[in-house]
Amino acid sequence: MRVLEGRLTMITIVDVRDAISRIQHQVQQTADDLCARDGQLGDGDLGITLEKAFNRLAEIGPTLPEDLGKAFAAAAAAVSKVSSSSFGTLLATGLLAAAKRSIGKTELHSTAVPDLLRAACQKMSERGSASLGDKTVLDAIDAAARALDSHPKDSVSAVITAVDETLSLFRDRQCKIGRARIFSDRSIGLDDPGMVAFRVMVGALKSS
Amino acid sequence: MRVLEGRLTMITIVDVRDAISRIQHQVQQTADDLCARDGQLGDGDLGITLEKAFNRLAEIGPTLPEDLGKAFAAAAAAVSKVSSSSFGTLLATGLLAAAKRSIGKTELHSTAVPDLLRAACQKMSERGSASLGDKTVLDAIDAAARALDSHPKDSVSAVITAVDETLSLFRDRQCKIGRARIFSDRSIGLDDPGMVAFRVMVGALKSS
Amino acid sequence: MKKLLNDPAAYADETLAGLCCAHPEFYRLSPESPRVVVRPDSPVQGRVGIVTGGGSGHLPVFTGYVGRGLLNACAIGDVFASPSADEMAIAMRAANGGAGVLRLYGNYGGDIMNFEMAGEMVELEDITSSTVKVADDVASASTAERAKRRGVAGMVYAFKIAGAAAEKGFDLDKVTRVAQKAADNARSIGVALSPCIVPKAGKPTFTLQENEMEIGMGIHGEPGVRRSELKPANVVADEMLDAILSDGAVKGGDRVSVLVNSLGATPLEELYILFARVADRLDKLGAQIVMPLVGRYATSMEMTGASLTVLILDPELEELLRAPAECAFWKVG
Amino acid sequence: MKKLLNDPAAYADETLAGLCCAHPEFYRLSPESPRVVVRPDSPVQGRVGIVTGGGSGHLPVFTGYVGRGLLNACAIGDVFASPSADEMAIAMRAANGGAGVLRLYGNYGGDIMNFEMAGEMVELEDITSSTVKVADDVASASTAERAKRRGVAGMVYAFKIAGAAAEKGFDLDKVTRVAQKAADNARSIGVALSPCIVPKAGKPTFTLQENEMEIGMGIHGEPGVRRSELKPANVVADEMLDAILSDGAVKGGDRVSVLVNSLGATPLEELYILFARVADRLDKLGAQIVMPLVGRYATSMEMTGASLTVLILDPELEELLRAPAECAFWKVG
Ligand SMILES: Nc1ncnc2c1ncn2[C@@H]1O[C@H](COP(=O)(O)OP(=O)(O)O)[C@@H](O)[C@H]1O
Ligand SMILES: Nc1ncnc2c1ncn2[C@@H]1O[C@H](COP(=O)(O)OP(=O)(O)O)[C@@H](O)[C@H]1O
Ligand SMILES: [Mg+2]
Ligand SMILES: [Mg+2]
Ligand SMILES: [Mg+2]
Ligand SMILES: [Mg+2]
Repeated sequence: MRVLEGRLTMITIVDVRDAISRIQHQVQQTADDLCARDGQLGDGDLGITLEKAFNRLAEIGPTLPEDLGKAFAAAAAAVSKVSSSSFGTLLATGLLAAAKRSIGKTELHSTAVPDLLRAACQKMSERGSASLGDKTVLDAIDAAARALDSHPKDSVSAVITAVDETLSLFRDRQCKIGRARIFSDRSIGLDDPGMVAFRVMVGALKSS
Repeated sequence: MRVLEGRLTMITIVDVRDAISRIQHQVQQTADDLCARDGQLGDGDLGITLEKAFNRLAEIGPTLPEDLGKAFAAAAAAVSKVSSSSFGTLLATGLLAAAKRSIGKTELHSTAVPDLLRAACQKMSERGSASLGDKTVLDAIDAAARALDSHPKDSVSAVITAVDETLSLFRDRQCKIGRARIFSDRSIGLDDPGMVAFRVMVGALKSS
Repeated sequence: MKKLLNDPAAYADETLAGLCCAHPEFYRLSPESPRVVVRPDSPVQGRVGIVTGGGSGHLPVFTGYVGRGLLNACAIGDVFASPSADEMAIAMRAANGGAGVLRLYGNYGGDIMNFEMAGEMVELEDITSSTVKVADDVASASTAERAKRRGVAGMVYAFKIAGAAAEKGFDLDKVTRVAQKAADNARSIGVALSPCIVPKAGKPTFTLQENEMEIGMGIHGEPGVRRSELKPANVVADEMLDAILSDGAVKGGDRVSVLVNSLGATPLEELYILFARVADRLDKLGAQIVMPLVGRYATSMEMTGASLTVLILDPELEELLRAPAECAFWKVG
Repeated sequence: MKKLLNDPAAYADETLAGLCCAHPEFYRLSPESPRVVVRPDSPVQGRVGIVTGGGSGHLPVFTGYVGRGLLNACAIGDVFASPSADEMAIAMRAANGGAGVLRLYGNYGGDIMNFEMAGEMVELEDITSSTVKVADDVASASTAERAKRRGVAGMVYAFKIAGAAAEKGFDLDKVTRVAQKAADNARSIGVALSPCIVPKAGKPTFTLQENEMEIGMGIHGEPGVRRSELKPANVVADEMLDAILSDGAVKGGDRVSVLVNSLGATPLEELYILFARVADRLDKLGAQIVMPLVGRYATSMEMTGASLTVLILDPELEELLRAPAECAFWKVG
């Protein structure tokens, strides 16, 4: 992907649309796996949630306005319409946080991405009453932001490595939040499905 | 038993009390078997019904009045109080029919017994909307009445033989009435539990 | 299928005690029997009394429908067993306000024998009574043999209509007539998916395979008309409605009430799925649904399944159906 | 445990369509979403609106309690799943009569996130709102961590009391305050005997052995506090009541309401057996039971089991509890 690979550049709505369609494509391949992972700890709908969210985003992609703030807000509204499961609502929450920081801008410098991720992560943490360290998607997002800080040039690969490390780091810990909390013992040894979902999303951004 | 064996005689309340206590005794031995038989075709309560009825009758036995009509009526009321299953209600119905024919009498000639049985059988048939031939206790009572007509002197033995023959006669037929009707196919090869109950009652009257 | 109870032998008594303790405004135990439940204001002098009776295990049927504009008194037997004639007579006495008593109950052998016996008992005390037996289960006998049918959920309509008639001050003949008309105009059929446990027996009343259902099964597990694999709700609704309509046609312009009833475990969600289909079908026939009932009105404890009742109305029945009534389980008006 | 349905994916939609078709006097589907049910007379200008939301599969909770003196609107998710923020926002708009909207719902992560998001959405449209989360399940967290508890059957009391407060014309602050008081004063605990099937999953939510029960199990099968052999009803009632009383003592002279609730399959008969014991125990404590509720008020489809809720009253709560209210499943006054 042009934006996040090997060079610092400006992000526009074209890049957002491209990212959406890449992720939508990848999510279709992995939905079953995500459902199965979620099924071991929760209600097994995570793959469906992502599919619904990105199918809808792909639908509205061409209509997204150039103003990135408005585009992220429209994306947030679209996601919150088709999904009510935690991951979908958190995704919408994160998009809304990013929207607030981007309003009026048609371009974003790629070095601004870590800040957007942190803003999203912050708002998602408030919404879901989860903290970093609770073994949720938040830990993966935070790791991604930190990787981008230190590797602004080789960004996608750095993010992928960082998320993979985070998955390993948390694998043997207990889930402390969400549906998985009630099976917290069972969650030891299993990856948090939300982190895996985030890994799928960033993986989709790497040029094949 | 004095009354029904080997001679024609007068029946008084003493004989009725004696009959009650003999039957009560016998019913206690056979209640489980009767329940099991009823359980194959119905709700499995026939033994309990008989136990409750005759325990109650045995309790009030000493207080039964000399007037046989009043005594039978009191017995009917007692049975209808402790039992609501078909057999109990029919027993009460039969006793009430016998009561109507005996009112004002303190003695009954043993040759009047077949008529009492027929009157009871008639009223029971009306109450339960069953006919002779439907494979119910009615067929056993009717057979008993006929046996007494032809063997007024060796009455108990004759009745026992007649009831046993009736059981054999109906064994391979279908029950046409009551709870057993709905399992009428299953009833082929099985004795009607109500007939068996009557067999237990008359069996108890034979001197040991 | 597991049960919350103390002593299986005390199931009916403890249930009734709890019922009367929870709702003293509706239910009072007779001082003469713990198996007879009476409306606190019964008998109402000069009004026809309505009594019913039957086995435990069908709440709100039977005793739940004791209430204003409904029944005056009810005799209750053990689970799925008739009450005794003696208890029925106590209920009849408690319902007698001098204008006669209607015995209104389901068409079951044991109940009939005992209610007839009870009638003979109270006759001696100068209580006039009449009888209407509800025989609404179209699965249990052919149209030609209607009178042999079992009484199922349709009796709820008969209770409501007879109760309203008594409340209006109709005389015994008239109350009996409208109750009989309600009973005649009600047709029901059930489908069972899984059985219940009679406490004293401790084992299921019947068995069905994991993917089986039985159309027409009786509320005590009496055999139905057809066992098949479990079908989609719309097909089940159609099969039930077709059985009812082929027994008594509903025409365009008819006004009907419909009861979609759970046998116990089947949840409201599924009743509404069934209802939607039935309403759609009746709508296509041009019939108008009046005061539909969806819920647990006549159950078999924790049995899984549902029944459908269609009551064909005329102006008289509709007015009585809509008249105010109140018990712990059903309030109208 | 078998289900009468058509397409598992359509379970919630078909249920809601049937519900609104059966009871148009109480429930209307929003023109904007088949997952939002609105009272036909809502919004009432100048009155506080009450909205709730939550998963399907709990009827009458949630949407069944839309009605006069109860809720204005409800957003409904798939079985056991939160509705979307979008649907909640639609419900909030439909409830808004200009005097603000109370979001009154059970304490579940998904519902919280979506209701907060919905609140942010409608804030932009100048709709003021407040939140009360019902967290009454004493089995789900210790007294010290009350706020983490799940919301179960106690929410029925909160709906009733908040609805009565809105109906009386209280302002948003006051409605919120009494709703919070009702939520704080309600304590519940459940016992599960057998699971239910979520249609899309097609398999039971949990497994219990034939002779096992689990005290404190959640309404979606969340783990409870203790699994043991099935005990007599009185022991079960005692264990539930003890858990509640040890969290919030009931003293002589207290007035309380009590809800003995079936999780679905457990029949009324058994609820009354439990009620009799609870009533006896509270009586011995010298507490007075007011307006007891026994029935299926908050279910998990065909789950077997029961829950007990005790609501400690004060004069304000008692008056609001007794105020008239009407929906298809509950009529007061
Ligand atoms: N409160 C929360 N805060 C942060 N992340 C959460 C929270 N709840 C769930 N998640 C994340 O979402 C993932 C599950 O998403 P999803 O399947 O949509 O949840 P559910 O179906 O239980 O609502 C979890 O693996 C976790 O990463
Ligand atoms: N309607 C009837 N007419 C005559 N006899 C009947 C009738 N119904 C039942 N019986 C007799 O009673 C016996 C069953 O008695 P019981 O167990 O008391 O019946 P239930 O428990 O089904 O009411 C049957 O075997 C039959 O002999
Ligand atoms: Mg999930
Ligand atoms: Mg989910
Ligand atoms: Mg029997
Ligand atoms: Mg019986």
